[in-house]
Amino acid sequence: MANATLAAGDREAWSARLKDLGFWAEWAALVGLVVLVIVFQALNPTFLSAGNIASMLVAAAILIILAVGQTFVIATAGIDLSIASTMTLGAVAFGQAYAAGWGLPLSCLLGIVASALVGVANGVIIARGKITDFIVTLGTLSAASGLALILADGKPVTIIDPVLLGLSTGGLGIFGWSFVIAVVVALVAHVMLFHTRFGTHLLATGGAPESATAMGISTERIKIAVYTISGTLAGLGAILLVARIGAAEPAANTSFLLNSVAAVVLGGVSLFGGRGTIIGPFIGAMLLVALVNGLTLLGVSQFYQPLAVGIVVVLAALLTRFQR
Amino acid sequence: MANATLAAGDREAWSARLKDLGFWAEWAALVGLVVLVIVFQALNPTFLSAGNIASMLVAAAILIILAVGQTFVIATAGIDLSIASTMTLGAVAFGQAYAAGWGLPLSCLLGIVASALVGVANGVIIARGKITDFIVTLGTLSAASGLALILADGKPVTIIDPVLLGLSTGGLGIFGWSFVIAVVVALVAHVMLFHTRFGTHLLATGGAPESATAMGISTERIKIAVYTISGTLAGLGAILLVARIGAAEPAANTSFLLNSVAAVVLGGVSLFGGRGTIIGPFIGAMLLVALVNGLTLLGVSQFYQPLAVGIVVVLAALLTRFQR
Amino acid sequence: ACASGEPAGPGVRVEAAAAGGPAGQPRIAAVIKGLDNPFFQAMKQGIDDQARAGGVTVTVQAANSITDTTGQADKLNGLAGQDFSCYVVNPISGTNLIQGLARLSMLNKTVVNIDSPVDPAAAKSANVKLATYIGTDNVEAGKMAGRRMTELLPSGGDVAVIGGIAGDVTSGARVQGFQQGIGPNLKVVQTVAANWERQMALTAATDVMRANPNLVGFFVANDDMGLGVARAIANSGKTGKVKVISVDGNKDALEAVKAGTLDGTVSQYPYAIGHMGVEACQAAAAGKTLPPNVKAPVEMITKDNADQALASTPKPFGAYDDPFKALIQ
Amino acid sequence: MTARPDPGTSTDGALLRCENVSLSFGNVRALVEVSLTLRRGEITALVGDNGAGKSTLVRCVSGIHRPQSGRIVFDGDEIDFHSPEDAREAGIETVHQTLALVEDLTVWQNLFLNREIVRRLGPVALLDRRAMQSRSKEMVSTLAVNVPAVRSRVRRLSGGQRQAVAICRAAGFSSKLVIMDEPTAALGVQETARVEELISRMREEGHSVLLISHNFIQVMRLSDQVWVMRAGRCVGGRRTAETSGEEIVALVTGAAGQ
Amino acid sequence: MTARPDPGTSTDGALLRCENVSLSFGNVRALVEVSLTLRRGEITALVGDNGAGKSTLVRCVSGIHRPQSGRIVFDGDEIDFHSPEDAREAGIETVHQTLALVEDLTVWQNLFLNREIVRRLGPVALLDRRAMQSRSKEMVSTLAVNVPAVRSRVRRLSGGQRQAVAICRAAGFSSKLVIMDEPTAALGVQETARVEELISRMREEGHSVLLISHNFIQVMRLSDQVWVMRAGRCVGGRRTAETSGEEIVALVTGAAGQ
Ligand SMILES: Nc1ncnc2c1ncn2[C@@H]1O[C@H](COP(=O)(O)OP(=O)(O)OP(=O)(O)O)[C@@H](O)[C@H]1O
Ligand SMILES: Nc1ncnc2c1ncn2[C@@H]1O[C@H](COP(=O)(O)OP(=O)(O)OP(=O)(O)O)[C@@H](O)[C@H]1O
Ligand SMILES: [Mg+2]
Ligand SMILES: [Mg+2]
Repeated sequence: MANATLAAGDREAWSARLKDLGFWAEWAALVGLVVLVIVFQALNPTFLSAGNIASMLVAAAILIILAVGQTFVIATAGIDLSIASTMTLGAVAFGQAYAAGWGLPLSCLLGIVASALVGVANGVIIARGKITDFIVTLGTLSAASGLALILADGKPVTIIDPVLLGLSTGGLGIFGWSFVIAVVVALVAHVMLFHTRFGTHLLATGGAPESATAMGISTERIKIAVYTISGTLAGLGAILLVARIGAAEPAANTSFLLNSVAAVVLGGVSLFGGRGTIIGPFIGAMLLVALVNGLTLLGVSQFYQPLAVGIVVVLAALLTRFQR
Repeated sequence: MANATLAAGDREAWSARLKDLGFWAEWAALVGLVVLVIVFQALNPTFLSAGNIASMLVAAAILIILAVGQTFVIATAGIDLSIASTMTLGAVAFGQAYAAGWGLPLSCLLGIVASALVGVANGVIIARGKITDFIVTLGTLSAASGLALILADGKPVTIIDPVLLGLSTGGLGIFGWSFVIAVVVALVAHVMLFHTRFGTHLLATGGAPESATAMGISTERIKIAVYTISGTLAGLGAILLVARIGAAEPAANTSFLLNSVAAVVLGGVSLFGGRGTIIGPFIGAMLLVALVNGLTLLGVSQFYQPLAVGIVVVLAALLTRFQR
Repeated sequence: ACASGEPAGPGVRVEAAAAGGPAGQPRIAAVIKGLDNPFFQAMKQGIDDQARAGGVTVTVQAANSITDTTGQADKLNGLAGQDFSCYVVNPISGTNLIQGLARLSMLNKTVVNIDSPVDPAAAKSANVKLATYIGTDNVEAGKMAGRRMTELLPSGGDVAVIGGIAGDVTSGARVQGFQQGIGPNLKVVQTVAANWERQMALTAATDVMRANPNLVGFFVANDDMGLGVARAIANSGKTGKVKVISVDGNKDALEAVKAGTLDGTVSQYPYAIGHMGVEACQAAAAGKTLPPNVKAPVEMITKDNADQALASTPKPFGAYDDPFKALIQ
Repeated sequence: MTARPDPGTSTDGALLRCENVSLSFGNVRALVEVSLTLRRGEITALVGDNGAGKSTLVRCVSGIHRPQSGRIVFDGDEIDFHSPEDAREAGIETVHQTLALVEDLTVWQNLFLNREIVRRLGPVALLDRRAMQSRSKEMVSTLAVNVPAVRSRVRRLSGGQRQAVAICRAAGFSSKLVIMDEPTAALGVQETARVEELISRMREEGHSVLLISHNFIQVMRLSDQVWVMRAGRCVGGRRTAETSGEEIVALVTGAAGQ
Repeated sequence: MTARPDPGTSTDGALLRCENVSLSFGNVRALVEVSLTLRRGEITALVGDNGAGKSTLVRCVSGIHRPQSGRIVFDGDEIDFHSPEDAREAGIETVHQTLALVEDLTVWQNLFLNREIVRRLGPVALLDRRAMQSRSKEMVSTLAVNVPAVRSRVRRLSGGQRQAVAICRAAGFSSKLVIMDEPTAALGVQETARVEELISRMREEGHSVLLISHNFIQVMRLSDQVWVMRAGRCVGGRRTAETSGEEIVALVTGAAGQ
């Protein structure tokens, strides 16, 4: 009885939700993604072929991992502008270690540690120095790419390793290993954000830092932690990047920076902090990748692609208008 | 008598101010600039030569103008990520019109109007659509560069015009014309921000949008206005850019985006809106330009420059730590 | 030495021992495009090596990136105020350095233009005097790649082009040349911009192959992206079926050509360009008249000559014409 | 301040009349067919539990929300404010419960927000900072005990000082109706006494006041008429002279009917 | 709740003792050599004008500010809290004037902020959402009249509802001292009555309470001891039983000496 009533209540709640524009807004990225998929599939049937899906998923993996890191930072009302250069530095550190014969596991570790250290530096300067996130990470953006250039002496290192090659080409059915890793990262991040004390404290820090402090939460520690997480994930991204292109390069990777933030915001996470999901940015990243993939498949001219990307981003964001 | 007391009071107030760390923090960019100038001059005496000062001022002009536009936007708690691409679009529009024989004045006008229209679009979508500034201007960043590519068919237009050449090379003593224009823009912006109703309403909109609304201020109109101003200034920047490099190119100019924001933040303007100065971002822009110029003069290797820029930016920001 | 193409500036005789420096010992400043790319690093190496060999001092500055037009202008202006007698410049666009160059010409400094040419019309109107131009023709490099592609694919088919940043001049010239160079059997079905990034090129090439299953070849505007495209081809199991030719001749690319993952690269020799740039300064300082237009060597590297190329990299393996060598002897 | 408004402009003495005003936020029915009237030159009190809908009603009258149904008649005309600007133009000043101050602006900038005094210099209108500052000093000193400097930012003021600034702002401009949403909630005894004095003085000068308060002693002391809200409905109105604190409490808690 | 604390742990009955505590913000001397004591198991009131420094003193005791000079002795030990965390560990819960709620979190998340109930799964500790939600429902229903849903975000609550949540949080965890900075300022009559009941009940259960209020009737009704602050100084203390409202008002306004 009681159960039946509950279920009926649930059903009602759902149908009310579906009528509520706010509900659609929370899922703007998903709605956008579905619309895109339908449009592209109608225009070019290879879009939803297994092969194309597989390559989209692999292409999305690095962006998803960076977007997850960025989500943690943005949920505390910060922003990590250095995320792409940190990845570059991690890749170069990894490449140099590998070239120096450290072996794969140690080199991977070094790459992740190097990136994590940049994250720690960001966090410590922001939290202890009480400087705006924007300017600190802008500084480390520059510093990390400088370090990467110095370490690599400006030259790419080609890395041919069967394990890495397997990582970038093998997988479970259409799910490449790197996508599988990204999914695992997202799952862990989701649990951290919504099912641990750390996650609650993080959202409190982002939403109302003074209230959080008054309740005894160390907002400094939280800040340091989120930047460390972001740096570490950039390091993981670095390894996937090296695996993907088979080389460690001191290139700027600027597109990853703006795309990681775009994925987070498209995913419905407020830049003012205090709110956030992991699934949103996940789908946001997929949306951005699917968009470029679809436009390329359709043979849209290179000059028209930026215009199309811009319009789709604004349209998807229009959906979030009805949020809250 | 009364006057004397007042003067004494003033003097006391000043000496108290000088002892107050907060005072130095407000002027972090200036302190940073002075320190940089002393260091560079000590290491290389050509740094303060008339010729070098002149070329620094000219180099700073475009950045100053963009930073002023960015300041208006940031003071309303927004951000204009499209400012550099809007400039590109303005430059291309200008170039196409000039190449089509419209003559200099009309072409200039077209360039400014094209940029201003992007600003209006930003403002309208943000204000009426109630979408986050970040994502809208990210979208127009992409859309404006796409439009620029399409308009220009991906090719630069070389523009050789004696007036433009004079603009970029002539001037009043060591103050090149473009720097003079930047100073005028900054002065007008200062008066607008602090001595008009518009300026007060703008700061109120940035600081507490709900309070501003309750007091009958149309925050929508303010938002549209600041983005239009930012776009128009990007158009002015476009003309100076074309004058400087002698061509209208559909290139991305990404460094201008991050530098414009960095100048504003170094100038002590809070990214959370509601507070701001014009002189701060002005000096912030000069700081960034002097930094790169000095490093070049000292012959610091290309690889070490990003590292040095990053470190100086963070150090200068450390000073703002003591603000408020 | 100099046959084809309009020189950017007339071969002016520069007064020996221009401002500063003892006669015959120029102080050289070089402004090049960007050091995050091996191409320009090789150029810098050429400059440094020749400077060391000739016992002259040289300061090398580069733009932040290959698109940083105003930043490069600022750097040249920073150096222009100083006591150098000879400036070697590699402008990002045809006109972005005009202002600084006009100032240098006013001061009667020697200006050596390398790699990318200064726009002749702009130079004329701003009274810029260039001592000489040393460089490779990117259109020509594209043509060589096009001809090679036609050789590799005698039966023709669809090919795609992966360019640098949309609207980039160098990329545009190489692509234009490629289109002129290919025979009537080959058809360019798609052109994609990959921002000079290997990762983006990989993704783009994967997508393009999906959209055009019958694709038989890629022309890629530089080696770094070329290696990404080669990777994409390997990933989709089409090695050998889809040909890739890129431009630059970096060490990694040469090795890839040797290994067969890359089907060819048009090697431009930035090392030689930088090297000759310094020689030109030395010659000018010695009061010699410089040839107005010097063509740097370009070679099509295939599996056959990859070993040779690798052995001598970053220098060209074949003999090439260096008119300055005689002048400073 | 302004001249005493002529009470004869409309047939009855009503300055403001709400008729069946309703407003919901999603599932929350904040206002349910609320009807009440305010007479000219009187102090009208509005009481009710937390969450009863008092502030929401105020926000409808002052142009922040628009009612989903029902009509509001002010000074004889049916009003349909699209923004708080319209309400201020029509002569309604409000002290919101949230105070509606801008923390980063100074006291004087807040006092003159959207009412700035300007000097015209040809086509441009520049702020007359001096005039506004000296007027602000006068305004604040009538009300506050620990007078805050008019040039300090509101961020630096204590809770009570802020409330004083917000009240000054509403009282300082000639208007037909001043709405005060819990104006003395955070105030000390002395400040409360001064605010009450100010409210009485405003009535004497012919302004009408709508006062929201949880302090029934204050309500009984100051008001001419009391309206009671409960759970979004207006459950009754009494002339203050004809009722007692107990009756009002009974209405608020639902122990008595209309 | 907790067992009645043993009143004999320190020689006198003092639970909290401030000795010459001073604190300035720039030129503003918010606290000037404030000395006062709080006895165990009593309700102590702190009154004073707006800007007198009451909230600042509270923030010193609850670890948000550190006094620039003077010392604070709590439960027999001199304390030097570096953070609010330390104060909560030591057994001091505070209802701040600003409420210290996180608007974007739900009611139950706010109630258990930094006191979360977790289930251990090997090395990881996961939140026990159900337990927290059901406990929250109990806590809130004791206090609020229009009970807010514990799963709704605080952003949606009315001013009074928020205050109720903040009070629940402070009362809900066993502590030696509960500080309440104007807990009933925004509350309705019924809610105020419930909070006063709660405060009395806490005293009965052996908790000590520091109550800041501008409502002198409330102060006289509830407290055992009153301390008065004026312009940053503590100008006097009285046993409530031995004083009158008039004397307190005289102390607050400065009409009487210590
Ligand atoms: N913007 C909003 N969105 C959703 N619900 C709202 C909003 N504003 C108010 N409410 C709800 O409407 C109801 C009435 O709120 P209101 O603020 O009008 O109460 P009130 O009578 O002023 O209470 P208080 O005395 O506590 O200030 C409350 O249940 C509140 O939660
Ligand atoms: N962070 C701060 N920076 C500067 N001044 C402050 C700060 N906090 C408080 N003050 C000043 O210290 C003084 C005491 O403030 P406090 O908030 O303690 O007063 P209060 O007694 O709690 O007043 P109220 O009854 O209005 O809440 C006031 O003059 C206030 O302006
Ligand atoms: Mg209310
Ligand atoms: Mg207080």
